[in-house]
Amino acid sequence: MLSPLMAITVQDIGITVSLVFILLGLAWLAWRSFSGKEVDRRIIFLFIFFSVAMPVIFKISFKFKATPIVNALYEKIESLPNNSTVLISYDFDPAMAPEVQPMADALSRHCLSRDIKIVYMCLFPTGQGQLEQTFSTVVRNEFPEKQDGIDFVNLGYKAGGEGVLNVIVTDFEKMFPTDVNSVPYSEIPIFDNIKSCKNLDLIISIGGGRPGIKEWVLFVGDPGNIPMAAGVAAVVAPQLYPYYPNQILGLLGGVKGAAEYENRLRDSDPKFADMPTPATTMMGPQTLAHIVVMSFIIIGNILFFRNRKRGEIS
Amino acid sequence: MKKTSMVVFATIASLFLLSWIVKGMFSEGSSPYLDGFLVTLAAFLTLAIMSFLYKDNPYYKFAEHLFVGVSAAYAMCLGFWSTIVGNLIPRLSSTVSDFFQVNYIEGDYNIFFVIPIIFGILLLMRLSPKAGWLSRWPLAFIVGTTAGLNFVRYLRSDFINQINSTIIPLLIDWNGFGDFFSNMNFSATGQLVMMFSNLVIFVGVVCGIIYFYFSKEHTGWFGRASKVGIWILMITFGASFGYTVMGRISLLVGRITFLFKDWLEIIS
Amino acid sequence: MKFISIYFVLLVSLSVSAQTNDNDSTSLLVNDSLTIKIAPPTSVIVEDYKYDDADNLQLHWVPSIDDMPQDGKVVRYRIYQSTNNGSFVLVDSVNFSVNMKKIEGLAIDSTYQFMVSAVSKNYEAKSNKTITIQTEREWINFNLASLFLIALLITSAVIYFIETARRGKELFVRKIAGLEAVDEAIGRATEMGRPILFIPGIHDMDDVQTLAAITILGKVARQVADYDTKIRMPVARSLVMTAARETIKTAYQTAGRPDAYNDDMVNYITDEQFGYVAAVDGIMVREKPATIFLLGAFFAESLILAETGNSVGAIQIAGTARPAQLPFFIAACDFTLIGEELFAASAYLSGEPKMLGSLKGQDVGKAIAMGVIIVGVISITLGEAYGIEFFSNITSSIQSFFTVNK
Amino acid sequence: MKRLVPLIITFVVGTVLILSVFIPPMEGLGENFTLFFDIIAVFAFFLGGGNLVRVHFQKMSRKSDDWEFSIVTLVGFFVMLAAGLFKIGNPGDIASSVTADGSLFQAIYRSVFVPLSSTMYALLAFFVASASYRAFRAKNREATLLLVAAFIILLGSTPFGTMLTSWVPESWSIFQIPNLAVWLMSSPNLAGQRAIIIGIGLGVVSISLRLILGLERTYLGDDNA
Repeated sequence: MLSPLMAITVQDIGITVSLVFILLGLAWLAWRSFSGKEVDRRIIFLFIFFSVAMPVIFKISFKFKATPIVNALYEKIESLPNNSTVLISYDFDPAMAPEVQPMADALSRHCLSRDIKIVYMCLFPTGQGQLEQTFSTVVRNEFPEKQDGIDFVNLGYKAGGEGVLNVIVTDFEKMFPTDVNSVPYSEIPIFDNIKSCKNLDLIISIGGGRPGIKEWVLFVGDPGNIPMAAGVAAVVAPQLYPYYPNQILGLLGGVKGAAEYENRLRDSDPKFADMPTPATTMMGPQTLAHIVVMSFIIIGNILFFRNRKRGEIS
Repeated sequence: MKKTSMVVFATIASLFLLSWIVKGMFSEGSSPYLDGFLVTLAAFLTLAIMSFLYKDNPYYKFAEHLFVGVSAAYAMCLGFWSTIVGNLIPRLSSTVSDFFQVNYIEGDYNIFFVIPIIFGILLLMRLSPKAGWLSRWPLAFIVGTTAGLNFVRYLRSDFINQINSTIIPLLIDWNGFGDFFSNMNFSATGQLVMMFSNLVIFVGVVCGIIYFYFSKEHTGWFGRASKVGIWILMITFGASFGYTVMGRISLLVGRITFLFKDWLEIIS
Repeated sequence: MKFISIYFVLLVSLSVSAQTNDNDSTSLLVNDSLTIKIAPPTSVIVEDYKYDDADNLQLHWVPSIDDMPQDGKVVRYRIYQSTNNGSFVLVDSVNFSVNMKKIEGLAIDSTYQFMVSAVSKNYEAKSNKTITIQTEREWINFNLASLFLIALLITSAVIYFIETARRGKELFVRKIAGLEAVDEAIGRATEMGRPILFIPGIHDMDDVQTLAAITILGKVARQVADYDTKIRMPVARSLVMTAARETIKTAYQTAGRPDAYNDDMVNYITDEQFGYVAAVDGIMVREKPATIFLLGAFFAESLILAETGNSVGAIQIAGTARPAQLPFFIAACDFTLIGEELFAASAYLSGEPKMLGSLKGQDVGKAIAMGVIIVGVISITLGEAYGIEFFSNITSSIQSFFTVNK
Repeated sequence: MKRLVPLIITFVVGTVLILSVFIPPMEGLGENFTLFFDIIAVFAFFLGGGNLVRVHFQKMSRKSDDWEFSIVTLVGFFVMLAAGLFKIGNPGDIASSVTADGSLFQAIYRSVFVPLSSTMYALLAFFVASASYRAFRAKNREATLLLVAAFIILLGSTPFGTMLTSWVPESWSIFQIPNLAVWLMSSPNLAGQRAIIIGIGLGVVSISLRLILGLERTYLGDDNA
């Protein structure tokens, strides 16, 4: 009897406390700015820290509906017959990981649960470290029955960026004579029918820097006419829209794109009901921080226009 | 001044030492004190970088310098194992391949793989003040490769394909004006909005290019088009701006989650 | 006899396929009543794959008449290959309703023959054998003819204009708004008696943006030398320091006051991104420059620098070609050179033929882009909305010319 | 000699790579050149490491500002290098992945590299916030347009955007903020980005051309260097 009530109360208290704190803080800031006093930058830093930290502690979260560009990738993976092969490239470093690691995990989970085989690789040296993360949390943990070399394979990192891509678009083995554990290419069952990227059913690049999705489109997707999709850090997402939908069929942009994908996946099948949804969890603090940033812009601009008006009068 | 910094140092050191011991005592696993140390170290480094927000200080400098060293070595190691051991050695020598337990790749042209080694070593000549000019050869190779690769790819993906993707109809599902006006609505998936979107894309791309067109003075109709171009660009940058804010905040959420979850274990 | 051998081949190939990764072939010919009989694919044709280095063949077939997506009788098609009249071996399988396959990784000196079978859950129906064929090598990839033509066109335009500029012909470049603000900004610093801060980004001299920044520095330094304004330039790379010192020194010499120059105007801080930012922030707060130039390659630091500059009340002129950083400059600075404007500005100021020439050559490309888009959009609109065949033809020829796939 | 050889190398390599796209029998040559490039790229990492060591030893020997911190850099560098090259603590043998779980290399990666690099970028969240309060002003029409677009995108990515405009009827649904945000991204943003991409694309094409033809030589530095 008591436990659901408790749960609701803790959440409610959390939301209330956070909102009150943020509102009071903004009010104080506005009052102080309008009375013409400098606000030290460090106070603003502290304020933004708490506005993010409180919802992290109290776990405020929201639901998200998938936008068309996210849904397109979901539908593409749904439409692939099982036994298809998808390549997921980890083109990011730990700095981008909070945004894109949830996408990589959700996509891996989606593919493996549909018996789609995955070839993993990375164009960032740090991608290999991040790949290890997905292996320990998703691949080996949730799909213990999947076998290395048959259901998935880890090719690891190669240096060269676009140079790597230019080779694998016509020949995988030339670039990757072995997988990351030194198993020769010819002994990996996944590659029985795969000679180059052109034999893949879909390529997904997860990243946000250079080399990344743009290089994939230029060096692999377009020349080889291979379906491409991407999950990217928010900073670069707007720059990739010109490639949609002809050159990239779907795009997850930033933690919001990841949250949309997680929600789409969770709603699609009860077996995903308990899956971890790190991106959705992050959207709570994200939302409050956005409100703070927007309020800052409003306060700053009101101040600006008031001062300008005064300047004109005097 | 010296004394305060000593006190600060002592406080910080003892706090993190305490954290290590507590984490070690309560964590489960085969080597609790090692795990405890690693998490404490990560937390210390996180806070050391964040201390830059207060002001530039020795802890921040320590963390930053450590980062520079570690990241250079990380890239070197991965490059060595993946490319030198993975791609180069198997094409050069079967004995060395055996040592690293990689399969030797037979091939008629393997001898040519001494070229990248020679160029690689020449590149390292840059470290020597006298033979530094030799590093221009591999540099020329790198520049030549990127230029050759980029030339065709950019032309295809960023020029030709973009033009092709912009050839879109301005009238969609068109059955004459009567039909259009009688079914007109502002639904996000409606005919009017779709047509307007295509119009914006068409006008936006053309005017945007006009803004970046430098061979004609921006006056008259050309000037007006370029004005429209700059507006479209501003909306574009606004969208970028919004997304960047979103991205940066996510990274902070990631770090704060680490501090509260993995280190302090306030949340699960 | 022949019949028996085919049967044998079939058995062998089935046992091969049982080992490979499709898991639906084990219970063949077991239970007649449950067997899902299907017709084989027909008209299997093999031909040379066009424009390759003799390593591929193209296979087409008409799907089995039982291949209907609704009932799912046909599960997949299997492709068998015989090399140099050897036995047929399973080489690949594709999903139902697929009717072609590129066979890759073949050799130029061998002969090949193929067979395609339709597979149901427990039955396999084989087509006839194809003709025996060899691969062919083509020397030019005609699929990419339009890509080649466009490349040639733009290449010649760039080279032509560079040559024209070299011969001393004046090439027109439009006025760029940010550049006009430069004079005003320097004037302001002179009036206020406060220094000018010039920040050339954090990349080295191998970045075109840094080069452009140094070119613009040349102009700024000329005026600074004329008005005797103070200039401060912290840099993040030692090569940039050398180049910048050279540039400012030359400017002072041209202005006839070489003695007024000293090396301390430009100083190297550190290569480290945030270390550099911290130091520049410090300079801004301490010296309160009247004018700040932020030109070159900027990354995450763009916003920190622009914000601090704004808070000390400086006029800021910014410019970068990095789209992700432009929003911060536009919102926080007074004038911003957007993307290519930075290069145009430096070409305009330097008057170097290679820069002016390429700018012109690129403009030719832009003119082509605009022209094709306008004609294409009008023709596709009229063609689709009113079904006018003339316009549909124009559209399809433009689209086929601008479709470049391998 | 100092200039001619590099110019010839650039010309040959660049031309071969362009031609290998159009001439199928040259594909293999193009691939091999790219593979060479990838291997040289690793030497560039070695060069980066070597440079780092040189610069920081110089700093220490000259006792320049903050030279003590150079020790930190060098210790970090050599420890990580040893951990990676000798696969210290790696549960597998010499053939196993360098980033295998349990190795010292991966441990340093997780508890030193990851926190440092991700916190570095997380700092930007603070600066974005303070800049939005102190610097992002609607100074002119352009900046106003930019801020309004940014505002809609930000609002559209929060549930408040949905709440604020959920009363808008379906036949006017484009004016619901989430839909408006999606529309902004996929129409004006797409158009603007495409114009930029076409411009930059042409820029890359022309600079590549200049490099291959040897018209652009700045990257070679000056003759005395």
